[in-house]
Amino acid sequence: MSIFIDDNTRLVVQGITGRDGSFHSKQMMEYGTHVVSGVTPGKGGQKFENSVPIFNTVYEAVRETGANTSVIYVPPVGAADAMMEAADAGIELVVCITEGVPVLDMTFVYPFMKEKGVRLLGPNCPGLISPGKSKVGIIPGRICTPGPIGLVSRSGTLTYELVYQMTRAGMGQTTCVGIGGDPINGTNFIDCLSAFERDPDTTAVVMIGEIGGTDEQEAAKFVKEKMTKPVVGFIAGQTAPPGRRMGHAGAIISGSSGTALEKMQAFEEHGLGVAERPIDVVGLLKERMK
Amino acid sequence: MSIFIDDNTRLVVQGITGRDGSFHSKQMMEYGTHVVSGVTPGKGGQKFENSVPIFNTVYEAVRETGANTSVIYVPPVGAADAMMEAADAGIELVVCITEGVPVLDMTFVYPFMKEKGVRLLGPNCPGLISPGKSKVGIIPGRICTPGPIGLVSRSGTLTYELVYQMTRAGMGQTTCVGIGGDPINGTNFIDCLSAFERDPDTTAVVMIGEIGGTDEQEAAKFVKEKMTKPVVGFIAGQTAPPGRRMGHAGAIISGSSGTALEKMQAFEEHGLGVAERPIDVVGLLKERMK
Amino acid sequence: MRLARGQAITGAKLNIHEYQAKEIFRSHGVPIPPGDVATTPEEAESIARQFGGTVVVKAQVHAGGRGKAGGVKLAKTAQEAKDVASKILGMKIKGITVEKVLVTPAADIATEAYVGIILDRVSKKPVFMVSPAGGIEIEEVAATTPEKIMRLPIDSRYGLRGYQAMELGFFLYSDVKQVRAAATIMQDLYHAFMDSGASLAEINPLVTTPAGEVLALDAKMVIDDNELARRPSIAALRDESSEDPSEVAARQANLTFIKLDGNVGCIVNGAGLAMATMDLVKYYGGDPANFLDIGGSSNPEKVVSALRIITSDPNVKAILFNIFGGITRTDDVANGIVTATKANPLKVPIVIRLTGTNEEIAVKILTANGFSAMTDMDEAVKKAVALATGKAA
Amino acid sequence: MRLARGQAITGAKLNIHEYQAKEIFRSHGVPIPPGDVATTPEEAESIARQFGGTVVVKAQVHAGGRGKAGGVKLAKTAQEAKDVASKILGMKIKGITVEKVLVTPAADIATEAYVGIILDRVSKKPVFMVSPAGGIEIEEVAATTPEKIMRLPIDSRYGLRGYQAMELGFFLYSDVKQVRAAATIMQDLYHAFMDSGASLAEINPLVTTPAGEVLALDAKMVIDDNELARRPSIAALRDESSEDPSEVAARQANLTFIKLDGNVGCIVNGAGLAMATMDLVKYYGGDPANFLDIGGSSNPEKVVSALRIITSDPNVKAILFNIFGGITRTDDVANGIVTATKANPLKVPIVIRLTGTNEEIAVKILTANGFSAMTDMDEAVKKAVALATGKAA
Repeated sequence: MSIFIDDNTRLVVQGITGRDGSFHSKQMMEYGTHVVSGVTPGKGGQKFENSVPIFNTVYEAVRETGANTSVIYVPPVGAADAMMEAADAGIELVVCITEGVPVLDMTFVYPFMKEKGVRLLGPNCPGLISPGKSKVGIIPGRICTPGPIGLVSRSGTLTYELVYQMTRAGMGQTTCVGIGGDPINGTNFIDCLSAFERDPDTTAVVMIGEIGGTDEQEAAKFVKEKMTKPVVGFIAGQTAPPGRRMGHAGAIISGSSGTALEKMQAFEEHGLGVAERPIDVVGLLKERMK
Repeated sequence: MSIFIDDNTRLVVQGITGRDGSFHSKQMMEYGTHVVSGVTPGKGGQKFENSVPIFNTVYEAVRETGANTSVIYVPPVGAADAMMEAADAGIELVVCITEGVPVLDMTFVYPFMKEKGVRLLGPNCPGLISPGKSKVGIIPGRICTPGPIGLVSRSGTLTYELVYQMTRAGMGQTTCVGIGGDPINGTNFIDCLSAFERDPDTTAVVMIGEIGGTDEQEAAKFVKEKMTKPVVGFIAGQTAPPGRRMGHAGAIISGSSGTALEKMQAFEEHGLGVAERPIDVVGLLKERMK
Repeated sequence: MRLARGQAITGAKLNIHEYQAKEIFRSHGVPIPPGDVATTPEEAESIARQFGGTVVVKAQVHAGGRGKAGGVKLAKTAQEAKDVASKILGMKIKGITVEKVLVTPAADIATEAYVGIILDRVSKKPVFMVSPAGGIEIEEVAATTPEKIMRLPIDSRYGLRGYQAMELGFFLYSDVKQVRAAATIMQDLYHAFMDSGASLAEINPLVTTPAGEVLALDAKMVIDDNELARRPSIAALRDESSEDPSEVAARQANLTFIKLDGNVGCIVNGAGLAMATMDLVKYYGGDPANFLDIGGSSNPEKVVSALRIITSDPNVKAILFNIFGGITRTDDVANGIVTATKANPLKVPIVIRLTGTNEEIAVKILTANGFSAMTDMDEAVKKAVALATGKAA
Repeated sequence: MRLARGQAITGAKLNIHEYQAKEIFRSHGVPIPPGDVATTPEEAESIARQFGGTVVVKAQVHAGGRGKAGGVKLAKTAQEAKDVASKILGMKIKGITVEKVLVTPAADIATEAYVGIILDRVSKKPVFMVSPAGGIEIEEVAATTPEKIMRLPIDSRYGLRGYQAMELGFFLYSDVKQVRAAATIMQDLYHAFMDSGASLAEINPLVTTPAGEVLALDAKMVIDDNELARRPSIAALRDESSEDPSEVAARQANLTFIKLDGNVGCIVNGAGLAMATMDLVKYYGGDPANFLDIGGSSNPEKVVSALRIITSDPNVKAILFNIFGGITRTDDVANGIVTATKANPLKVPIVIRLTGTNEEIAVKILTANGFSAMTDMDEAVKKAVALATGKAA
C-alpha cells in the first residue's frame, strides 16, 4: 500500500511540452508511472514521445484518457489556472510543481479545491513517489526503495538527502510526499500523517519541517492525539535570521513565531523523535521501530 | 408545528429605523413576534419603541440578544451586504424583503449562504408567517388563521388574496411562505414543499407560481416523487406576453420557456390540483383533503 | 442541450443601442472596427466619406432581426451610404421607428461565430454561450444544431478563469492564435458584463478576417434595471425615444407598466395579483389592456398617474381596480381615484375592488364621491369584463 | 489573542518606500496629505517653503522604528526643514543609509489608529488588523494590550464586504461619520493591497483631525516577489540603492541569497537543504556566512555568480558546496566551479560535497582540475568548519 498514488494512478501532465514538463514526463514514464496524457494548449492532437496523446484542455484529457491525477509544470502566472482547470475537469489529485505562484492567487485556488473536494499537493513542491509503484513530480526515483517508512516534507532536496540516507540504511519507503515550501499550500502535514496512519503498510513516519508558520506544531499535537505509529521529526532553519525569507516563500520567522526551536520543542513535548542532524533520523527511526 | 419560524424565533430587524423597517417592526411586535433587536449603523445604543435595543452591527445584535433570525428592510444597494452580514454573524434564517437587489449581487450572496449553511428567504419577498406563533416580514397578520394548510408563493399580494380566501373558507394555515419574485433567490418551492412534507401539522399545501423559469415544473416533479400530502397549484401570468418582465424581475417568458401553460401542464401531469382561478384553490383543497 | 436563453434573466430591463454597447466593449479592450452614429442621411454620407471604401449602415433599434427587416445595408460609396441611410432612418422595425444609424467600415469576413453571456436563473450564474455558427440568431442555432453551442456557467466569485476562456476559444477555433485572441475577448466581454451590471452581453458575429484577425462586428447589451442606481453612467445611456411613451411615463411615475392590446384597463397592487387579475379578465371573456402594478407604497399621486396612463389608451373600454391592502392603504387608493377623476372625468366605466388595510375608510370616501366599491375579486373582474364588452355581467 | 503578524506572509519580498506606498494608496482613493521627496537638504527646504507652515521630514528607508532612530522630525520653517533634512540624509537606520526624505505638511492630530492588511498563512486569507492604539508598532500593542486589536480575515472570493469595513470602522471610532470614512479607507486599502499583489499594506497612523477628518499619515507596503512578473509598474518601484549590494547581485543572477555574518560560505541547491547545511555548520562549531540556494536548474554560470558573491565577503574563511543532484546536474556544478576558480583563483579553502545526477562525471571533472569531492554531507560540513576555524576536522 501507499498513500495518494499507486498502480491505479493515471497521470495527465499539464505543460508536457515545456522544458521541465517534458524532462520529468520522461523520467516518470521510465519509472513506470502511467502517464496517460499531456496538455499543452495548441498542441492538441500531437503525441509526446510518440506515445502519449496531447490535448488542448485537461477536460479533454480526462474524457479521452481517464486521467485521475495531474501534475503541473506550467509557468507561475498560469499555475493557478492550471490547478483550477484540473479540479474542474474531474481530477482527484493535483500536484503542482511550479515555484513562484503568487500567494494571492492561492487565496482563490485553495477554497476552489476545497469546494470541489480535490486534493492539491503544492504548489512549489517536488511531488510524491510510492517506490516501485508510481512517481508523480520530480523526486529522483533511484534514491528511493520500497519499504515501511512514510515521509512527508516541506522541502525538496532536503527530502532527497533524507530518503537517500534512509535507503542507504536499508529503510525503504511506502510513500515520500513533498507538500511544498509555499505559505499557502493544498495539503499539510496533518493530511499526510493521517493518511500514513491509515495506511497498513506504513509502520513509521518521518516529518521534515522548516521555519515559518505553525503547521509543525499542530502536526505534533496531532501525532500525540491521533497517531499510533512512531514519528521522527527534523526541522531546518535553526540558524535562520528572523524576518528573512529563506528561499521558500513560507520559510520565514515572523516576530518570535515560527522558529525552529519552537517547533523542535513542540516535537519533544508531544513525544516525537527529534533529529538534531539529518543523519540522526535513521538512528531515531531504528530506535522507535523496535 | 410550522416551518422555518415558530415561538422560538428570535428576530433581529436590519434597517429597523427606516420607513419600512420601523412600520413592519411594530406590526410584527403587535403580532407577537419576538423582536429582540434591531440594527442601524450609527444608532447603536438607542432603543426602538423604547424597548428593542438597536446595535451598529448584526454581530453585536446576535451576541447581545441571541437573535437567530433576521429580516432585512434596507435599500437595494445595501441588501447583499445585509444578507451576508446576517449569515456571517450566525443567523440561521435570513429573510430579505428588499425589492430591487441587483441580480449580479445574488451570484455572490447565493453561494455565500450555501457555504455558511444559512437559509435565505427572498430577496423581494413578503416573508413568512406561522399564524398564531410568529410573523417575519410583511404578510398582514389579520388575514391569516392557524390551521393545517401550508402555503408557498412567489408573489406578495396574490398570496394575501389566496390566504384571505382560505381563511374566509375556514381553512387555516401552518405557515405561509413568500419565496420572492426575483430570478435568483435563496429558497425555492422544493425547499418549502419538503419542509411542509416533514411538518406533522401540515396536511395539504398550496403552491402559487408564476411565469418565468422552471422551478414550478421541478417542484411538480418533486411533489409526485417525494410527497404524500396533497398539493394544489395556481400559476399567474397566463396572459403575459413573451419577453416582457411582469413586475417581478423573475416573471418573464423567454422564448417558449417559462409560460404559465407549460407550468400548469406540469402540475396536471404530476398529479397536482390545478386552479384555473384563484377562487378554485379552496374548492380543490377541500376535494383533495377528503 | 438545454438552451440557456430560456432561463435567461433578460427582457424588460434597460436595452442600450449597438453603438453604445460597442463603446463599452471597446473600453474593456474588445477589438471592434471604428464607427459613427448618424441621425440624418447627410451625416451618414459624411461619415462614410471619412472612412472611405465600403461601409455598413445599421439601424440602431432595440429589436432582433434587424437584418431580415432591411435595417442593415452595405454601401460601396458615400453617396450610396446616404441613399441607404435615408431608407433606413424612419423605417419601422418591430413597431419601433429607426432614429439613428451606425456607419462602420465593412470588414472582410472569413468566419462568423457567436459569443454571449447571459444571467442564468437555473445555475444562478452568468453563463457563456458560444457557437461557431454565428451571424444568425442563437435561438435558431439552438433549434437546428444545438451541438454547435457550448454553455459554460461562470462562478462570479472566481471570475472567468483563463482556462475557461481558452476552452471557449477552442470551441470556436482550432488555430491557437485565434483561440488566444478569442480567449482575451471573452475576458474583456466578461469584465464589460460585470462592470456594467448587465444581464446580457453579446457579440454576434465575432468574425475572423482572411488575415486571421478576430473582431467583434456587432454588440448587444441589456442592463439589469436594479443596477442603474449605482451606475449613473450606464443609466444615462437610456434612449427614451426608442421606448413606448406610455411606458416612459409609467417609469417616471414609479409604476410598473406594460402595454397590451385589450379592452380592460387594470390597476393592481402587486405583480402576482396583477397577472392573476389579467388572467381572470381573459377567463371571463375580456382582454387586459395592460399590466400595471402600483407597488407597495400607495400614495394618491401614483394612482393619479396610473389613471392618466390607462385612460390615454383609446382601446380601454372599462377600468378595473384590484387592490389588496397590506402595506398599501386602500384609503390612499380611494383618494387617488377621487382626485384623478375630479380633474379628468372618466369617459369609461370603472370597477373598484378593494379589501384590506383601512377598507372601511376607503369605502366611505368612494361612496361619498359617487363610486361603489366591491370586495370580491372574482365578482369585480366579471363586472369589468361585462362593461367593457357590453355584455351583461 | 493570537497576533496575526506571527503568521504573516511577509519579509524578504519587495519593500517599497513610504512615498511610493502613499502614491499607490492615493491612487486608490485613500485620503493622504500631499508630500514630496527630497534627496538634498536644499530640496527639502524648497518643498517645505512651497507647503508653508510646519512640515514633517521623514527618512525613506525599509526599516521599522524610524521615529525612535531619529529619522522623523518636525520642522517649523523651511530653514529648519533644511537643517533637519541635512541631519537625516546620510544617517544609518538599522544599517541602511538614508538617501531620501519625504517632506509633508504636519497635520493636527486628535486620535491615532492603526490599520493593516497582511496575508495570513493560517487562515489562508488576507487579514485586516486594526487598532485604535495607533502611532506605535502593532507588535507593541499586541504585546501589551492585545484586546485593542481586531483581526478580520477576508475571503478574497467575496472581497472586503461593506459590512466588514463598517465593523472595522466601528472598532476604531464611535462617530458614524468617521466610521463611514474609515470604512471607505478600508475598501481603498484593500483594493490597493489586492491590485498591487501585496503581502502587507499598512497605515500607521490613521489619524482623525480636530475637525473630524480621517487621514492616512504614513503608508507601508510589501509586495510578493512572485507578483512582479505580471506587475511591471510595481516591479519598477524597487530601489536597489536601499538594498545590500550582494543581495542585488544575487537576485540579478537568479540566486536566492541572504547575507549573514559567519565564516563558512555555503552554496547549496534547494532551500531546505541550504538551511539544514547552515544548521549543521553551526552544529559543528562554525558560523554560516550566508544562505544561498542555486535553485533547480544548475547552469554553470549560476555557480560562477554564486562563487563571485561568496568570495567577495571578507569574513568567509572556507567555502562549502553541498549539492544533491536531482534536477540539478552535478557535472554542471563541477564545471561552474572549475570555470570560476580559473578566472578568479580562490583565496580560501573549498569543500565540495556532491551526489546524485551525473555524480561520476562531476567527480572526474573536479579531480582532473585538482579538486577533491566528498559524498557525505556530515563529513563535508565538519571539514569545512575545521578549515574555517583553523581547528582540525
